[in-house]
Amino acid sequence: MGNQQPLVQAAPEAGSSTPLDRYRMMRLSRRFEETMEEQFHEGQVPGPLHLSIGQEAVAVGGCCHLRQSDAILSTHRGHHHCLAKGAAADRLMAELLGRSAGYSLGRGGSMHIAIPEIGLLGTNGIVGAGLPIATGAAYAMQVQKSDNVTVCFFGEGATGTGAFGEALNIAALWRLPLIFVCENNQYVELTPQSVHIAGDIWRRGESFGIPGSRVDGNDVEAMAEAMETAIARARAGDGPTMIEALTYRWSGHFVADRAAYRDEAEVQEARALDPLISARALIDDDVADAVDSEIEEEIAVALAFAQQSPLADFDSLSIGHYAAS
Amino acid sequence: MGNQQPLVQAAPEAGSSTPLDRYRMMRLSRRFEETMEEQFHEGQVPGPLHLSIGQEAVAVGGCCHLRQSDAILSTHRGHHHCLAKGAAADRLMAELLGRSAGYSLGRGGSMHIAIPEIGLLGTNGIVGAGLPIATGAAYAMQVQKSDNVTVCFFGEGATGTGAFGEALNIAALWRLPLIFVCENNQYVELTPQSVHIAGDIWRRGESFGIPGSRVDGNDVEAMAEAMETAIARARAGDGPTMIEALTYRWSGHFVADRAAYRDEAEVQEARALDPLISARALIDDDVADAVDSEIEEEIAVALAFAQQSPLADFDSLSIGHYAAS
Amino acid sequence: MTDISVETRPLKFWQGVNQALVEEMERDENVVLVGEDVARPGGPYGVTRGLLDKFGDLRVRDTPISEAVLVGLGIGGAGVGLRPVVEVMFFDFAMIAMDQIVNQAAKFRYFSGADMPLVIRTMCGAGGPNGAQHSQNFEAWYCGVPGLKVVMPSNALDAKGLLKSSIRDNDPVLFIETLGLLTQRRDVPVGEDLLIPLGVADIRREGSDVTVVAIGRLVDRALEAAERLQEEDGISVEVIDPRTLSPLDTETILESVRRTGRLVTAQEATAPCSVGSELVALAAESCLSELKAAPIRVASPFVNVPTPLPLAEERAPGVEDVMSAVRETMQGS
Amino acid sequence: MTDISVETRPLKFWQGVNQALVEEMERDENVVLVGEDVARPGGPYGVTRGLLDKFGDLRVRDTPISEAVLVGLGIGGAGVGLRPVVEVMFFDFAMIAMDQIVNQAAKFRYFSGADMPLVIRTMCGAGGPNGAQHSQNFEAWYCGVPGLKVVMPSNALDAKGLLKSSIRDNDPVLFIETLGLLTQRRDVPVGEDLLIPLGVADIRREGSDVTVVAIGRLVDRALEAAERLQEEDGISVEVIDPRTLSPLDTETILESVRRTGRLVTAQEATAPCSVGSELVALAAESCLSELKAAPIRVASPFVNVPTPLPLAEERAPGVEDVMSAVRETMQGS
Ligand SMILES: Cc1ncc(C[n+]2csc(CCOP(=O)(O)OP(=O)(O)O)c2C)c(N)n1
Ligand SMILES: Cc1ncc(C[n+]2csc(CCOP(=O)(O)OP(=O)(O)O)c2C)c(N)n1
Ligand SMILES: [Mg+2]
Ligand SMILES: [Mg+2]
Repeated sequence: MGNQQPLVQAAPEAGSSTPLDRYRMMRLSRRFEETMEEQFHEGQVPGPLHLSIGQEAVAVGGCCHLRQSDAILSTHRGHHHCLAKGAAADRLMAELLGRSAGYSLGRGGSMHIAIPEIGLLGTNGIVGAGLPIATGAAYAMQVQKSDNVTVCFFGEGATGTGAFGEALNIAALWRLPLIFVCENNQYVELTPQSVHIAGDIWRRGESFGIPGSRVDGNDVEAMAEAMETAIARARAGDGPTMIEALTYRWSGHFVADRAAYRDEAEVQEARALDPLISARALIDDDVADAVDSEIEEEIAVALAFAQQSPLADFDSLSIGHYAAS
Repeated sequence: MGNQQPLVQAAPEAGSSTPLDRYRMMRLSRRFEETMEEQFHEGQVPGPLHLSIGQEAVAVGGCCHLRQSDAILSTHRGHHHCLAKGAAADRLMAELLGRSAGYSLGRGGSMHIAIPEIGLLGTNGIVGAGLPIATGAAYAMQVQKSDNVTVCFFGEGATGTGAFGEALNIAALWRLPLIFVCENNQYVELTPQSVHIAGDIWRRGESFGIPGSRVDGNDVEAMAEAMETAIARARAGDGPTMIEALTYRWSGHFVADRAAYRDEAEVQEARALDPLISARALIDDDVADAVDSEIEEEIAVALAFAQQSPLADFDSLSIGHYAAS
Repeated sequence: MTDISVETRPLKFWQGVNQALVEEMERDENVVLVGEDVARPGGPYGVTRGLLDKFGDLRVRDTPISEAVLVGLGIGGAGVGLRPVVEVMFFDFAMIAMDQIVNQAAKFRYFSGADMPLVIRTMCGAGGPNGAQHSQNFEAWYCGVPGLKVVMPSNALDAKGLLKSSIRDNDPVLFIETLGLLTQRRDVPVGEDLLIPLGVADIRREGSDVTVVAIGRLVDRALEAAERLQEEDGISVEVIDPRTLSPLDTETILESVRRTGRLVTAQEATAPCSVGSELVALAAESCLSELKAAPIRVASPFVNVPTPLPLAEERAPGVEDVMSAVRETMQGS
Repeated sequence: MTDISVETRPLKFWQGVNQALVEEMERDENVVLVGEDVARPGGPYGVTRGLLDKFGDLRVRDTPISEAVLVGLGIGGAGVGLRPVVEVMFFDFAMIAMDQIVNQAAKFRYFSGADMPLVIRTMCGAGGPNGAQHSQNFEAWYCGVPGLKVVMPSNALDAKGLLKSSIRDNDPVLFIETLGLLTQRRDVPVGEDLLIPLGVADIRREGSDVTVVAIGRLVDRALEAAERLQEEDGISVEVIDPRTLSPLDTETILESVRRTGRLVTAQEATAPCSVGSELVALAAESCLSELKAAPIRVASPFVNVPTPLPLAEERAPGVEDVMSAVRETMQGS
């Protein structure tokens, strides 16, 4: 389970992240998901698969300045967050492939990853459900008088949930070390964000006294910088920050959704803003090439690891509902 | 039940309210509640009693420009809203005294009054629960292509609930004919509002594009004016408005709460701003005196009516869970 | 047992729901449909396709992800004269709106004496690879709530006829669809205003040895089990589908149990405090002396629903589980 | 039966809760308490008085009216090392946080393998004139949720001992206090680290003719009924309090039912799909042939809780109701 040692530690050292580290992590995330997409089409992924391809900069910029003891909350679309916070690619793959070496023994799949020992308090099948939990983690950090922080990632769709407003109010009231990162990928399941959201998300915290900004979520450096400020503010005890990161969901809502409800031109335009291109532009080409091949190797190893692990079986269903007594 | 004919119709004609009507209604509400308080201390009120004494201007200014076909949602502290929307004082009293002539046959008490035929969709025992229902009423008015409007009253404590943010978003998104009236009486049960609220309530709608304002909730004319603008906006199809009405809860949270957690000086200061004084100042003294005695008479009649009605009995508990088939 | 002598046509479960909505929305302009992805996308599983085009975007409306307000739209709407149908995408999400369902909708008539013609449609069960937060069966929770009706169709015909009745009903109805049944087929009469009354159980198969009371997805499985038990063991199984779980048609059910003397219940939910518990308790209280064997609850094991579909299907009770329970009651005394 | 040979002192139920909190917060600085009105006011009913002064306003914290985040404070807090106690003022309000309880807290270990040492305290029942939205008994809902423990003390001693154990437990515990019991008294040993294990039923009174399984407020009533039945009818009643409703100590309960051959259940909740249903179903499934009479569920009628206290009290089952159920089982065969 989650308390075993990760087998491949893919995350860079927290706090000392460089553009190279960031590119590396984005590339890992991209290739991880492309590989999972292939596996899905080969019938090897026994659950839903919500890809974050095109959104890597939000997760990587969002986590690159975090420590392991900082916490994050993720969503149904969270592979990139998991990896960026230090989840092992091989065990994550195993989970998505329904294998017993997965973080939830292959029973949980991609929406149910929680690895508290690296500060990942959960992806989530329930939209908005991470917000209350993030508030709790940030509260605990305050009680513990540590200077750890919590980052809550959520989609723009989640801003429609009640939990969002509740969390904003308490976070502001208690000056919690909590950073709200709204990953606005323009779509909420099968409808555009205009069906869901009135006004400006980045301003949602204003009336509570929470500073907010809108960031280019395809620019990992911009994202990292906005986070650096927010994290410093939180560590100093100055309270929460709201960041709306604008990005785009390249894929359908989940792998099997062909997203016929949107213009192909729109998609092509967004793809031209591939966050990996700008991230790669900051490092030497040959260094980047080397990283790319390392990642191919890592992915291959991780996939082999996952595939070798046995499929979750019926007996495993009864494991882990209660503490062993 | 609610579909019987009201016996004493205390509400002024909707839409044509004058300062005199408003004073009259405020006075009725005040005397209604003082009478209920007495009855409580005589052991005649078999339920909780949350008084709105000192807050009458919010309800009366909030409802005086409404039609019967407009809807309101009220709270656990809602006698003034009920009366201002046209509830019959006698049946309301009967309900509070647990009598079978009450709106819920004496079984519901003060937190469970709903009289859809006058547009009162409910007081409520659940803080914040009126907000979703108000959204629904406003949506229905839009579907029906009427120019009716919905007014949702709620305490400042309710702004901490998830329902609040959900309702703001949908109301703005759909341009619903919905007026949010936050009745800020400075206390939330047993703690001051500072324990509950970050920032400014009147600005909560801003980022959604909902105009907001803060109004002197002890000034019934100011309240009525702010409502007039908001109602006109809503009737014209221009969407929701947020009004924060500042007032003060003279009593404890409920009658038996002596509110030892607050300064007596603060209470005295607030009482000096009695909304009935300024409302009375707008009309001739002898007219006001006449109104006062009429109200005494009405209250006496209503009380006699309520007291003559038999106490709710055990058999009545099984009435009204399902439609008669 | 539904006697069908008119012309019929095979219909899928989702089509039954869709037709019921179309027919009732055509019949009464106060009927509206709100929910996440119900309009433009035509439903996350396509159940509401075509409705937006037919009825326009005021009466068929996509909402934000705001489950509490979603149900509130129905309550407030009903309060001022609509007959709203609210779709809560998955039954699990209804938890987020539970105060609105239990404390508001269900109590409105008790407080006011007024109608609350609201239907809350939702989708339950482990019929897709959706995992522990999207596959649960919480019908029992709502059966303990006075003022609420709980309807759970097991097939296309009932889906259509019960939904039409639910929409015309003046009480709030929680209408539970089952993901694993969306493509279930059953013959449905053509050109008829199909109304199946709420509160009336359906004896889907007559039998004399054992009464199987099955709900939702387990009804077809129980029917198959009954056929096989007849063939393989010569056991005559009566299969009853309560269809409405609250109020429950105890009369029909208990009459059958008295006749057969044996009871098996079958459901997808876990056992503790479930509809199966209630049925067994009713039988034990009301006709203990007529019981020839200990009743048996067939239910999912008390573990979370796993994401991989094969495992989820293994977790849900199947035909074999019903068969062995029936065989066991035939041995018991 | 709790054998007390040490020095004891009478304690009220609320004091039991209060002492448990104080002792555990003194013992472990990771224990925190959050909730509406728990700190400055010391609880809406004074249960948590004195804690703020002892432990400061970070560890004892008044929250806004935000039930979902309230439970989330506990989950997230436990996720980073605290052992939070979260107070949801009334059981009815827990509905608003139900997704957090059922879909998040209860499933955390299944997803992660990690501990989730969270206690959610709440207050149930029709013990005050609070009406239909503040008086409900929803314990059964949570008993169907794998991963969650459900504890419901019936007296001061158990309130203290079970709460202390719940706080030290590494699974999420829903700890249900009963408004009508706040001033209930029972002798509690002095100067002892009182820990009552979860999952173990308490045989409060031994008897040989009928087993009464009572929960919450009905335990004292069942005990009184037992005394009177002994005196008036010479009937020997065994009274069992499960104390933990999930996981249920079926062994102790069924052993007793087998011994007496008769079962009466007693609870404040309405009957459908309740803990009483579960108990009767378990008995019918497991020991039908040993039952000498039909089991009976004593429960509140299926109607809303009225606001006037006398009516609310009339609605809740009393000593007489338990007595007549027991007498009925003695007649049945
Ligand atoms: C409470 C709840 N309601 C509805 C859903 C169904 N659902 C799953 S993902 C999703 C859209 C979420 O959109 P967004 O927050 O923008 O995230 P994205 O998918 O774009 O990453 C919806 C409606 C859910 N999982 N939980
Ligand atoms: C969801 C919910 N949580 C908690 C309560 C308990 N409660 C009743 S009234 C109240 C305070 C409400 O404060 P506010 O909204 O300011 O209204 P006021 O009492 O001042 O009129 C609380 C916490 C409740 N009734 N419902
Ligand atoms: Mg999105
Ligand atoms: Mg207030």
